[in-house]
Amino acid sequence: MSVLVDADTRVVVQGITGHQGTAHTVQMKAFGTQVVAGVTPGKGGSVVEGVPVFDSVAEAVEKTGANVSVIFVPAPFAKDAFIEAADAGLPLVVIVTEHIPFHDMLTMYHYGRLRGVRIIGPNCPGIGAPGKAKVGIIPNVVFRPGRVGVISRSGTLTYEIVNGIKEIGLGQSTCIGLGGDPVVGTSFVDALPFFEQDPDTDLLVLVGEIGGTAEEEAAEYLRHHFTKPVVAYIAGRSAPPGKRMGHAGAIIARGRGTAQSKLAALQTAGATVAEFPYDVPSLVVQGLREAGRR
Amino acid sequence: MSVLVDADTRVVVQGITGHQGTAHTVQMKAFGTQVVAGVTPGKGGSVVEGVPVFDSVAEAVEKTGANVSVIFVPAPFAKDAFIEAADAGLPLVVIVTEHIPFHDMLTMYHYGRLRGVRIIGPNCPGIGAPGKAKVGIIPNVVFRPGRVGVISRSGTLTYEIVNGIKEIGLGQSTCIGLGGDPVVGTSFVDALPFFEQDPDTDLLVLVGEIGGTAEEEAAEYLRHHFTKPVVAYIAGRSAPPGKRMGHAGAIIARGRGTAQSKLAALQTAGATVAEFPYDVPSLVVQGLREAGRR
Amino acid sequence: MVKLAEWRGKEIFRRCGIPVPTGVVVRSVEEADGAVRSAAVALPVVVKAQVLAGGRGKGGAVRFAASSEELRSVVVGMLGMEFKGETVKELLLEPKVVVGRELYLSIALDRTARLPVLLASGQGGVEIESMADDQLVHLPIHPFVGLTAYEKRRVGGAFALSTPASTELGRLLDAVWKAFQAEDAELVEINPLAVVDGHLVALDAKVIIEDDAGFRHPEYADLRDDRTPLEEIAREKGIAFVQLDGDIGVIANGAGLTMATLDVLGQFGGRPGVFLDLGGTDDPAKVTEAALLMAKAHPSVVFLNIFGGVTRCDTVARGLVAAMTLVPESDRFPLIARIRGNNEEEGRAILHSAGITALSDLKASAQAVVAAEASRPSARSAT
Amino acid sequence: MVKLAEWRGKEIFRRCGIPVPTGVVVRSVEEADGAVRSAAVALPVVVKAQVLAGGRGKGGAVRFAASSEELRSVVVGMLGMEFKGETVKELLLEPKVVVGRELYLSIALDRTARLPVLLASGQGGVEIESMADDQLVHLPIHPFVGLTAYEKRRVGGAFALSTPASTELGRLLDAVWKAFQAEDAELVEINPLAVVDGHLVALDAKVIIEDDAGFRHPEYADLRDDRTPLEEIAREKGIAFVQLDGDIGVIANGAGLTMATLDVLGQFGGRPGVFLDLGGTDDPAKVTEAALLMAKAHPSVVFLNIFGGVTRCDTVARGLVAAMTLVPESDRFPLIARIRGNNEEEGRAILHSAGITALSDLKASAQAVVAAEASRPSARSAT
Repeated sequence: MSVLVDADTRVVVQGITGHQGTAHTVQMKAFGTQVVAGVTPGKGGSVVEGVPVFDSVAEAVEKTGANVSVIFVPAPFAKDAFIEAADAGLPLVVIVTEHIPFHDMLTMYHYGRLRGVRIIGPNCPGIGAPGKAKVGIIPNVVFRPGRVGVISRSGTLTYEIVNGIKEIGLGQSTCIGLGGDPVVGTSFVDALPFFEQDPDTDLLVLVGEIGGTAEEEAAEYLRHHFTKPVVAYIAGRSAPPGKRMGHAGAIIARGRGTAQSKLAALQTAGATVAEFPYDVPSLVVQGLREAGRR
Repeated sequence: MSVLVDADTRVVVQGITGHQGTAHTVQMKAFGTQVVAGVTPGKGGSVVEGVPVFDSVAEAVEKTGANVSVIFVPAPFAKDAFIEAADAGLPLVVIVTEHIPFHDMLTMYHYGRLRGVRIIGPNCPGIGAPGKAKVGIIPNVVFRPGRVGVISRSGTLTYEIVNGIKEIGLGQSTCIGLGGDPVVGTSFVDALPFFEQDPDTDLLVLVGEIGGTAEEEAAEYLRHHFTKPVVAYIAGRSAPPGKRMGHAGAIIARGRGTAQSKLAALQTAGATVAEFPYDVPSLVVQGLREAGRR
Repeated sequence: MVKLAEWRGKEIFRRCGIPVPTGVVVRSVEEADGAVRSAAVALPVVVKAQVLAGGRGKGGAVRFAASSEELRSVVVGMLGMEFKGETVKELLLEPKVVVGRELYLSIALDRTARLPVLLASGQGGVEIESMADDQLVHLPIHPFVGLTAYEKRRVGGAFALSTPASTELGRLLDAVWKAFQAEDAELVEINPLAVVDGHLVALDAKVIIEDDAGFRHPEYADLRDDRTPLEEIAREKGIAFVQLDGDIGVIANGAGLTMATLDVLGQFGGRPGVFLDLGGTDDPAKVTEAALLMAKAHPSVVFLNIFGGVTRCDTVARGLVAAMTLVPESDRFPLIARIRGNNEEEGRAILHSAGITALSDLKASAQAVVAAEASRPSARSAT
Repeated sequence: MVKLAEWRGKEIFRRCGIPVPTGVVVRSVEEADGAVRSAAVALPVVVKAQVLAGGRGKGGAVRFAASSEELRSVVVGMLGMEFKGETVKELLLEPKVVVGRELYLSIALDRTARLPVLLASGQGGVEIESMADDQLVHLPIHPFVGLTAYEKRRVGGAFALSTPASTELGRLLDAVWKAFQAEDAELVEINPLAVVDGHLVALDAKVIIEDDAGFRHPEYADLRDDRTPLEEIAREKGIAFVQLDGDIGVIANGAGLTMATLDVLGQFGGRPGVFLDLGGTDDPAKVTEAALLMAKAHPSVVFLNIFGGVTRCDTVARGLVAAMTLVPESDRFPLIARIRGNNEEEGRAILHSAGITALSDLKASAQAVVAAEASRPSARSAT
């Protein structure tokens, strides 16, 4: 088992003919993912990297049985692309696109709820379950099948940490990058139950960053509903207030969203907190050992 | 057991200080319903027929534990009243108000879905479960506890038929009047599963009328998913096309929505069809006998 | 429901940004002459009778005029003509155009989905009933998100337009959706949506406004053109009143019960002439209103079928007896009443004492009504 | 994020139907004189420095003038003054009013609820941070239904207004919600919303526009006033560039990794001066852009930390070596690189050959960077 994706995942790539769409189609296929369709309006009938391209998501779903979409279309068109995917009945949509206005994202999020569509992202690296499927852009090289779950608000920092887990000789069950925007389809709190229920996850690594209160809410959830060991790292301890640190969501506003507040909450909830990103792998090993899992 | 309401039902009446609101509060209380609160903005603090009045639904819920709302407010204000009820977390809202624009009702319906609120109505008589609770305006005199479920798009015609069931010596489990508008919160298809699952319902009486395709869809459901006997009556066999027959939804448009089409569909689905409303009670007796329930 | 005349629909279209021809409404030959003289509309013109029924083209309600003389004779011929029961009082004059293609576009309500639905066809100009399903694009529109780009592409695919029409389509679709929402419409239909000189133009406009949204649209209060005068009076009193072809007046409370009463009469050979639904109430005051209204329709016999729920039947009976005394002598009608519910025996006794036949059984009542009608000559006038 | 000056916010308010005082923006004493002479604004006036920082009242950035002479001296005193790091270039002149009450109203985003949230308080005029929670009404607004009547009543309850202000409130709230949506705002704040002569007036306006919605708002393209010139150039190239207080330049790919890199440096006593996030890519062309941009900030030493995911590390290394040759002699900076990922050994070998320190361990790299900084005098100029 894994979280959200598995060997039956059949991916449609919205925006497959764009630079990113094409490049990551190659990477997802190399990972072993069933990329069954692409969608670019007006380019239906063509083939990109062996994947048939359709004019609409509905057609792609009908012809190929796609059950997950990954969206690479530019921000101004992302809302429409998502609604098209939702209307086509897809239950899971990973939105890689960054710089989507949060007003659009509010519509997308609530429309998704109405339609029963789970959104991962936007501005996210997506989901990877080694040996099963990858939907998104996490580099293939960092993965190795195993029993550590990873959930994160950042991209490359996650790749580093996931890679570190691999290098120490362990592997991952599922890694999810939730995205660094102020409004995300799936937050820590939304995703934690999946890992709690996943029999293939023994320990969870949670990678947070400054801004908002997602980590504090995660800590509340961990405290009351999560039984597996957790290793947490929070980026941005040294970030000054009032500045957007790369991610639209990474800003300390009015004294809220500091790394200190998040670290304290996670520690109180029983998570092991890593001071440096390079400390995560050894803390994972230690956590598994203490839990009798290694 | 009963459907949607039971002895734990605690009703808040929105628009309790209006003529209809007050009159039916008296009737609901006489039925034995726990009417715990009323809401009329600006009249908070007063008492109507022994029921405390609040300025907002949220306050009424907080102070009284109300878990169902019934809306009597005039049509121009009904949408806001419903959204207030939904935002206050009520899972069930019965809308008696008639003449709500369907554009408003579209918003209400989909917002209700988003919030997990079931709507009965609008323009409906509501729900009655003899011996438990009544939320709406079905006359108390027609009820008697029993094992016949009734589901209907009309008002007084239903009272007649429910009364007939009483007069023949039987009683009802739950009666639901869904309302005669083109857009209703709960259609036959939505409500049928409740009666299928209700252990206290042995047989269902379905009262339909011309217009739309709700009865045809109900027939499809009955055919595949309903195991209890059904007696159906459809009003409007003699209605001319293109005329609205009292209910906004009762119109034969472009040859669709005729009584003939509905009767045929229900018969094919195995329902016993009553030619006259006064035939329903005896067909109910016969249906129960054949099902070994009497 | 308020069906708007074509020219009113086109006014809405213009306001919402849907391109329409520049036209003039005229109500006399003089006005038609003046419109051409003042260059408000240029010859040759198309003259369109502003009636609500469909099929105007085949029925002679749309004609052409190339000269002022021809226009005068066409206008004289059309004003005052009867078209499917309507008298032509207004004509819309528009410049005659060369139509490249005819498309179909509408938005209406899908009750089952509880969503507005857009219908589009590349083959317009014929009635939608005659279109094959596979010629129609059928797109639900969610009110929370409106028309989306992918849906517009679907319509674009069905229309297969060239530029500039193809580039105009997106804005036109937004405008049609805006018209549907802003006007609280039940139906917005453009048939045909034409391509003229490469551009999209709405050559016809069918807009139906929902009655219940009247509180948001006082501007339509005077436009309920498809009701008879009695239906209009009833509407103001909150009574549903529908005039039918027969002679029996039916008063009942509740739409379903009223329909069922009609059905039962029909089964016994009765021909209902008035459907009067008190609207689910047994309020004696409303019963009085109904009796007075019914009298004006001059039915041969009236069947009153009330299920007394909230009010007691004796109260309803007393209200009815009082009402009958208020009906003018000339408008009196034989009445057979059936009252059920609370205190029904007492109610029937009161009616009997007042000389009104009062029964309890629906079947027997209906048979009595039909027998009473058969024994009388029709007294119903065409009101 | 684009913070709008007060007068721009008030222009939006006016367009959306939020009442604001009639004011004039002036940029010189002559313009201020002219405004009074032409009666565009009547004395006595309030003169408000158009800076983005808060606390203007206490900080002398809001003054009054009763005569033309006084206005001239106030304007001379305020134009060009420094206020919390901003130079005052524009002044807003408005008629001085007698304020009855001061209220607070804003709409912002609640990330957790994923809903806009309206905050209202009957005690305005002070900063929201200083308000007690029980003084604030907190109302989520669902974008699918907008502000509802019951929410307006809640605000009305908090404000406890008399007429006519109480009757104006509903429309004002709709207008604020409209402004929030139509302008793609992150924040619309009216503090104070004042009662003047019994009417509601927005005496201040704070509007922050979301950057990402820029494609819908070309009108704000030139208004990113709170960025340094280098930050502005970076934004155009899609690079997140934040100037901080220290001397070490940090280039990394991905916001989280860049922040983590800063954190590690900080732990070893390093003081980062530039946060440069390539945005999750390891594209060699972008690395080149970043190196050239970084050079302009004149850091004392640069730490490049790249996790090579998609591209191979040797490709990234070659791009970096090429980039360093493009940096002008005067802007050269010492560089310590850490590259991980695909083909990392080869990548490091390429960097070594070009004389660039290349390590693999983050901790060791950070220590080396801090040591390098300590051994150099600061070369960073205030760009």
